[in-house]
Amino acid sequence: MTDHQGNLVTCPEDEGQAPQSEGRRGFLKLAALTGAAASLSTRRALANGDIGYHAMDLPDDKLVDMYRTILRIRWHERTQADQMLANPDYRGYNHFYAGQEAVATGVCAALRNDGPFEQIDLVYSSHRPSGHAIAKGVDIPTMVAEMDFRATGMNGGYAAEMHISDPSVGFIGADGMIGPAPVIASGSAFAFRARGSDQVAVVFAGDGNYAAPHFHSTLNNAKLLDLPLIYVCENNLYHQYAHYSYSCPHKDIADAAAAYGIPSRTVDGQDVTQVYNVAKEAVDRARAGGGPSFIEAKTYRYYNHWGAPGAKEGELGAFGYDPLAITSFRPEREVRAWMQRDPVDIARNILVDWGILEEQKALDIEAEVKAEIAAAFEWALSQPLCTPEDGLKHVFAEGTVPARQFG
Amino acid sequence: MTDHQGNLVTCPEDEGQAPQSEGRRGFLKLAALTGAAASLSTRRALANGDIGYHAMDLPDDKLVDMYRTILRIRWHERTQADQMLANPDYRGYNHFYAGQEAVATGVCAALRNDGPFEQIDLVYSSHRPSGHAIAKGVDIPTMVAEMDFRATGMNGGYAAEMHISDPSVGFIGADGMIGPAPVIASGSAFAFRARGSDQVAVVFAGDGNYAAPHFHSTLNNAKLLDLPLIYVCENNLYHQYAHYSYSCPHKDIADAAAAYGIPSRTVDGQDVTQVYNVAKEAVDRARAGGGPSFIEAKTYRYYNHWGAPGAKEGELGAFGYDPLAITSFRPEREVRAWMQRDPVDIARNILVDWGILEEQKALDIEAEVKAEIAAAFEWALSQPLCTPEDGLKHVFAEGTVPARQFG
Amino acid sequence: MTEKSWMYSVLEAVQHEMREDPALTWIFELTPPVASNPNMPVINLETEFGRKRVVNTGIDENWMASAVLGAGLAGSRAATYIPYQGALMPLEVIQNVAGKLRHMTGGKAAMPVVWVIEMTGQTPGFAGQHSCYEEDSFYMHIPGVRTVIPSTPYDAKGMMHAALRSPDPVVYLYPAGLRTLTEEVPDEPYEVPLDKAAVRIEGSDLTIVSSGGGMPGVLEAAEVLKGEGMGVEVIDLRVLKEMDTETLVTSVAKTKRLLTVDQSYYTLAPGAEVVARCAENVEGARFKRVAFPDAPPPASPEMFLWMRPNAEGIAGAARALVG
Amino acid sequence: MTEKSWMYSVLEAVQHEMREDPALTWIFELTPPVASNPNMPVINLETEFGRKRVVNTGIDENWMASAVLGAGLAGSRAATYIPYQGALMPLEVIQNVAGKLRHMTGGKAAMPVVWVIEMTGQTPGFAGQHSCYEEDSFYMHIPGVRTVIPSTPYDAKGMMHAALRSPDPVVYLYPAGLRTLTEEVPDEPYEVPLDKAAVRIEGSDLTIVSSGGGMPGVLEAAEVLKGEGMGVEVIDLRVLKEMDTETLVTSVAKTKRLLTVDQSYYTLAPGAEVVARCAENVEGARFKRVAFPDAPPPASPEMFLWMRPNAEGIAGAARALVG
Ligand SMILES: Cc1ncc(C[n+]2csc(CCOP(=O)(O)OP(=O)(O)O)c2C)c(N)n1
Ligand SMILES: Cc1ncc(C[n+]2csc(CCOP(=O)(O)OP(=O)(O)O)c2C)c(N)n1
Ligand SMILES: [Mg+2]
Ligand SMILES: [Mg+2]
Repeated sequence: MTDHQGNLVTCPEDEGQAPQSEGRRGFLKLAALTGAAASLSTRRALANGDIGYHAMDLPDDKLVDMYRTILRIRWHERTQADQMLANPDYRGYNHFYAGQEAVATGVCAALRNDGPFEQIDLVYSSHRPSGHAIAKGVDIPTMVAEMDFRATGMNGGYAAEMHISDPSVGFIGADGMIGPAPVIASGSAFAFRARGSDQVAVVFAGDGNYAAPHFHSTLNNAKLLDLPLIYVCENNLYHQYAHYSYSCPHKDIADAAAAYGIPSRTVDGQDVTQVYNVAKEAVDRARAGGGPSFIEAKTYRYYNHWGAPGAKEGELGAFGYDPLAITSFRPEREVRAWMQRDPVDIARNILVDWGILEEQKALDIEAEVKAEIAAAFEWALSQPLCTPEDGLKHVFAEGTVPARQFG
Repeated sequence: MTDHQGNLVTCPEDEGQAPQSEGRRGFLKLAALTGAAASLSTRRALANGDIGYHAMDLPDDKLVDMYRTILRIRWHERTQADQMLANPDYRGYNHFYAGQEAVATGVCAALRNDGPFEQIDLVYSSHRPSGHAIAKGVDIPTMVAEMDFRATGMNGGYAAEMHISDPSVGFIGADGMIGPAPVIASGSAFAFRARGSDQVAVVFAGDGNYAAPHFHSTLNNAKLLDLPLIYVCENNLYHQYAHYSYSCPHKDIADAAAAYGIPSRTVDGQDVTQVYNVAKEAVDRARAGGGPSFIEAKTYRYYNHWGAPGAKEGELGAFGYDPLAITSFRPEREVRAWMQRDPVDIARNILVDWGILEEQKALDIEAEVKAEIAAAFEWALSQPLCTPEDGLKHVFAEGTVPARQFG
Repeated sequence: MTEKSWMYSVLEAVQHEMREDPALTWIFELTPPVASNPNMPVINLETEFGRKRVVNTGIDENWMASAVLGAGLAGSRAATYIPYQGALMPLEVIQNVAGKLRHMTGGKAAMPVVWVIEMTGQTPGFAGQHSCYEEDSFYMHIPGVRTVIPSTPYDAKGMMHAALRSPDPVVYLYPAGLRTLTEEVPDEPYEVPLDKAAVRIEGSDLTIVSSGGGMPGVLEAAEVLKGEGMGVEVIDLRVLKEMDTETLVTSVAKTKRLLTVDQSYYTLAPGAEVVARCAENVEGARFKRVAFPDAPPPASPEMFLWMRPNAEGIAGAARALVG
Repeated sequence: MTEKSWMYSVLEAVQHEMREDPALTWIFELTPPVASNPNMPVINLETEFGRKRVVNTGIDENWMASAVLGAGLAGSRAATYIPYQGALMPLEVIQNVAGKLRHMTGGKAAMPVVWVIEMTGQTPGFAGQHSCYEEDSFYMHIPGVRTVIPSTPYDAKGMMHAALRSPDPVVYLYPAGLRTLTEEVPDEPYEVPLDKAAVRIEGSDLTIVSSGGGMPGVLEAAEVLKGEGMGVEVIDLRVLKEMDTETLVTSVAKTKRLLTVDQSYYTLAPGAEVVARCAENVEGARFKRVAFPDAPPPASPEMFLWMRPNAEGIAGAARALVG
C-alpha cells in the first residue's frame, strides 16, 4: 500500500507481501528493499500451496538475465544522454525510463518472447517506450539507429523514439498518445480469445493515462469479455508537470480497476522480483482463461519528462529536475529519496545476497553491458541517413503515393 | 438494492430506506409500493436529526404538482401514440418515456425551475427527452409542435424529438447521442463553480451510457473539481435490444460511481417520493459546495425503444414488445411485472393514502390533464410548416449561409 | 443470381469470408448481424459463428474501432459495424493510428481491418447530432486508409470481399439511405477493386461526378437530361481514397464541363477535390458544384428536402453549365 | 507597441478579457498558461485568476473540449488550450454538438466558447501519432463553428480578442511551428475580424494562397519571385470558416493563375476548396496545388523536409504555372 505521495507504507498483514522463502536461497532482504505487493482482489490465480513468490522458482540464468536487462535499459539511456550533451551531430530524443527499469523487466520476464508471431505475447508500450522495447527483446543497435533517424533503423527512420515498434519480438510498440494504446491492446486480447490462442496482451501506461476516457473502455470491455489483457500502470507520480492527484481521485490507481471486478494489485516497481511475482500471476491467470489483470507499479522517473539533443545540464529537456515555474513540480528531496531505492542496486543486491552472483561478477556484467551499448551506438551512428523519396512508401501495402510538394 | 434483473431486493437494514413517517401523514404503504433507497456512500448531506425522508416536508400543492407532471408525461405519449396509429398526416416520432415518469418528475421537483437564466438549475436530457422536458417545465404545446416539425415549434422545426431544448426553463435539452451529454453537463457545473453560483447541473442518462468512455471523464472530473453535478442514471435494464449486463459488469451502476468517491445511491424509480428524497439530498449537497452525486433509478420502459408515425400495433416502432430476433429481448413476464408498479398508480395511491387527494379528485385531475394535452395537440397540429429557406439561418449568430444545392 | 437487398449482399460476403478464415471476427453494437432475403437462407453471423467471434458490445464505438485494429495487429482479420458515426469516436483511432501505422513502422505493421461505418442523417427527420454525412470528407483526407463508398448492392458485396481480403485497413462507408436498394447480385464471391471509379453512363457534353447517397439523384437527373438530348457522362467515385484521378481527368478532358454532386456540406466535400484535380489537369474547362449548404441538416422535411441536392437541382445546374 | 512573441500576444488578449469578465474561464492541460516577454510583466493566468477559473486537468481532451461548451451553454464565456489534437477527441464534440447546436435549437443555444488547438507535427522529428495538421480541413468542413488560423503574432492577438467576444463558437488553430515568430504588437486590445482573408503582397501575375504554418515559406518564395520580376499576389486565408471567397475570386479574376500551398495532406487540404471556388467563379484560369503528399509525416528529417512544402518548391511551382 502507498500513501498519496507514493511512499510505501509497510503493512505486514498483506497477504501478497513477500514471505520468507522456504527455498534454497538464503533470504535476507535489507529493510530498504522491502516491497509490498498488496492484493486488492479476492480472486487469486495461485495453485494449492502456492504462496505467490514465483521468483523463487526462477533458474539462475533467468535471474541474471533480468539484471542484465535492467542494466541494458540504464546504459542505453546514459549513453544516449552523453550523446545529447556532447555530440553536436546526435539527433535522437528520448523520454527516459531511468528509475523505472524493474517494471518493464519484471513484467516481460513473465512473458513468452520467442517463437512465431502467432504464439508470442504482445506488448503495447503507449509511451516512454525504450525500456519496454529492450525488456521485450528488440535488437538494441537497430533501435538506437531508429532513434537517430537512420535508414537501417528498426523502423527505417519513419518512427523515431515516440513510435518505435518491432512486431517480430511481439513489441507492437508505442504510439505516444495518452489514451488509445490500452484500448487497442484489448483488441489484440480479444483476437487471442476469439481464435482460441493462449497468448496474452500487455499494455504499459502511465498514471497520466488514468484520466483518459479510454481507460474506462479498456477495463470495462476487458472485464466483460474476460480478455487476456494485462494492464500495467506505471505510476511514477507525475505526468509532465503535474502530480497525479490533479487528475486522479484514487491514491492507488489499482482501486479504479478493482471497481470493475478486475484482479488488481499494487507492487513495488523498484524491485524486479516483486514485479515478476505479480506479473507471473497475471499471465498465468490470463493464459488459463481467467481474464484481465491490473498491476499498478509504484515507481519514479529520475530525469525530466524528456531529453533532447543539444541539452544542457539543469535545463528543461536535459536531465535535472524540471525547472519551469509550474503548477506542481517535483521536490528535490522526493527525487533523492526515490534514488535511494534504485532498481539496478536492488536487483544486484538481491542476486548477490541470494548467492547467484559474486559482487565482482555483477560488476563485470555491468561492464559487458556498457561495452555492448557503446558498440550499438557506434554501429547505429555510422548507419546511412534516409533517402528522402522513401517518405512516399509504405502508405499502403503496395506502391507509393505521388509527390505533391512541388505542385 | 437490486439483483441483476433489476428486481428490488428488500434489505431492511439499509439506512436510506423509507422510514415510518413521524409527520402528519398517515403512512401505510402497500407492500407493492415499497422502494429501497440504498446509500452506497459514507458521505451524507443530512442535517442533524434529518432522516432523509424529505417528501414529508412537501406542501400539498407541490405533491399534487408532481402527480400532475407524471400524468402530463403519460398523456402526452398516449395522445401521441394515438396520432401515430391513426392520423396519416402525423409525422412526429418519439422515444417513449412511459413507465419512467417518476424519475424525471421526482428529480426536477427538487430543482429551481423558475427565474432568470443565471439562477435556475440546468437539465441535460441526453436521450428519451420528452419526459425530462415536461418535468423541467417546457411549454407542452410548442414541444408537441416541434415534434411534428412545425415552424412555431419549440425549436422552429430544426430539432425534432431527439434534440428538443428550451434554455428559458433551464432545459438545455437532448442530443440523442450516447456519451457526450454528461461531459457537457459537467462543463455547466464547472462554470457555476467558477462564477460562484449555487446553481446545479443535472444530466439524465440511460444504462447504455455507462459503457461510453465519456462516463469516466464525467465522473472523474466532477469528483476532482467538486462540481455541482447530479448524474441521474435511469437504469431501465435495456439499451435497444440488449440487456445492460452485456455492457456493464456491475449489478448496480451506482457502484461504478461510488468507486470515484462520489456519493451514489440506488433508488426505486417508480416511486416519485423516493426519487424526490434522493434528489433533494443531492441538490442540497451540490448547492452547499459538497460536489457531485450519482443517482441510479431502477426503472423500466413499457414500450419499444422508439415509436414512429404509421406504426402498427405489435410491430417494431409501435408500442408492443420488441419483436426482432435479437440477442437479448425483453421477456413478456418482465414487462408485465414492471407494469404492476406503475408510477402513475403509485403516485396516486400515495396521495390518496396520505389524505392529500380524494380518489375522485385524483381522477378529475387526470381528466383535466387529458384535456390539456388534447388541446396542445390540436394547437400544435394546426401550426404552419417550416419555410424551406429558413434552413440557411441560425448557423451563426448573424446572417445566413448560401444555398449550394442548385450549383 | 438473385435480387438482393444491400445488407443481405454485404452479409453474404462477410459470411463467406468468416467461413474461410476461422480467426476473422465481427464486432457489432446492439443490432445483431442478421439479414434475410426472399427465397434465401437467413444469415445470422452471431448464431453461426458464436459469441467469441461475433460480439455484441456496449455503446462504445471507440472500443469497437480500436478493438478491430488491435485484432488486426495481433494477426487476426477483423471487422466491425459502427451504426452511428455521430460521436465520431472511431475517427480518432482510424486517423491517428490505423492510417499512420504501416508507414510509421517502416512497413512492419499489418492491419487487415474493416470498419463499416453508417452514414445517417441524409434522410428527412434526423437532424442535429444524428446527421453525419461529413465522414466521407474526413476519411478521404487522411492517408493510409482505403476509404470506399459503394452505391449499389452489387458493389457493396464485391467491395466487402475485397475489403476483408485487403492487407490495408479499409473504411467502408455505408449511406444508410441506400438501405432500400435491391438488384441482381451473384451468389458466389467476387471482388470489386478498391481503387477504381465506375463510369455509369457515357457522354461527351458534361461529366457529373458523385458517390454514395448522391448517386440515385444523379442517375435520375441524367435520365432527364439525356431525354433533353444532353450527352451526360456519369461517374460514381466508389473510392474516395485513393481517388481514381485518371478516370476523372480523362472524362473532363473530353467533356470540358464538370459538375460535382455531394450530399454533405459544400465546403471541402469530395467534390472540392474532384474539381481541384480536374482544374489542375484540364485547361479551359468549366466547373460547378452542387452540395448540401454549409449548415447542419434541419429536422423539418420542408427545410431539409429543399436543402438536400435532388434530381431537379442537379439537372438545373447541369443545364446552366452546358447552356 | 513592443516586439512580442506569439504566445505572449495571445495571453495578453486572454488576460484582458478575463479581467473584464469575471465569469470567463480557461482550462489547460499540465502546461500552465504562463508567458514572458523581454521588458514586459510575466503573464500567469493561473496565479492571477485562481484555480477555480483557471483549471489544470488530467490528460482528457474530451473533457476539456466538452467542458467549455457546457460552460458556454450555462452562460459563461469559456476557453481552453488543447495542446495535442493528436487524439482528435475534441473534434467529436465540436463537430457534432457545438457546430450544430445554434441551428438545431432554432437559434436558442448560445456558445461563446473558444478552443485553442495546437497543430503539431509539421516540424521535423515528430512523426506518426504526433503529427496533426489535418485539423484545418476537418474543422473547415463542418458548419456552425468559426475556424481561424492566424499566422502572425499581431493577428493572433487580435483574433483572440475577437474570438473571446464572439457569440459563435470559435476553433482557433495554432500551428506550433509559428511559436518562434515575433513582431511589434500593440499593448492595447484590438480586434482582427473573424471573416477576412489578408492580402499580404499585391501583384498581377499569380495569386498564391496559403495559411497558418504555410505562410513563412510562401512569403520567402514570394520575395525570390519578386526578385525575378514576377508580380506575385499573396493571400493569407486567416479564416477557414467562413472562407472569404470574395477576396480570393477577385484576385484570381485579376491574375488568372492560382497556386495554393498547404502543409497538410494534398487530398482535401484547404487548397482544394480554394481551387474549387475559384474554378467555379473564374473562367480560363490555370491552377496548381502544392501540398504535403498523401502520406503520414515521417520522423526522419531527410524524408520529412523533402516532403514538406518549402520556399524552393513553391517558387518552382509558381514558375511552372506562370511560365
Ligand atoms: C492525448 C494526448 N494528450 C497529451 C499528450 C502529451 N503528453 C505526452 S506524455 C504526457 C504525460 C504522460 O504522463 P504519464 O502517463 O504519467 O506517463 P509518464 O510520462 O509519467 O511516463 C503528456 C501529457 C499526449 N501524448 N497525448
Ligand atoms: C454514440 C451513439 N451510439 C449509438 C446510438 C444509438 N442509440 C440510440 S439510443 C440507444 C440505446 C440507449 O440505451 P440507454 O442509454 O439504456 O437508454 P434507453 O434507451 O434505455 O432510455 C442507442 C444505442 C447513439 N444514439 N449514440
Ligand atoms: Mg507518470
Ligand atoms: Mg436503458
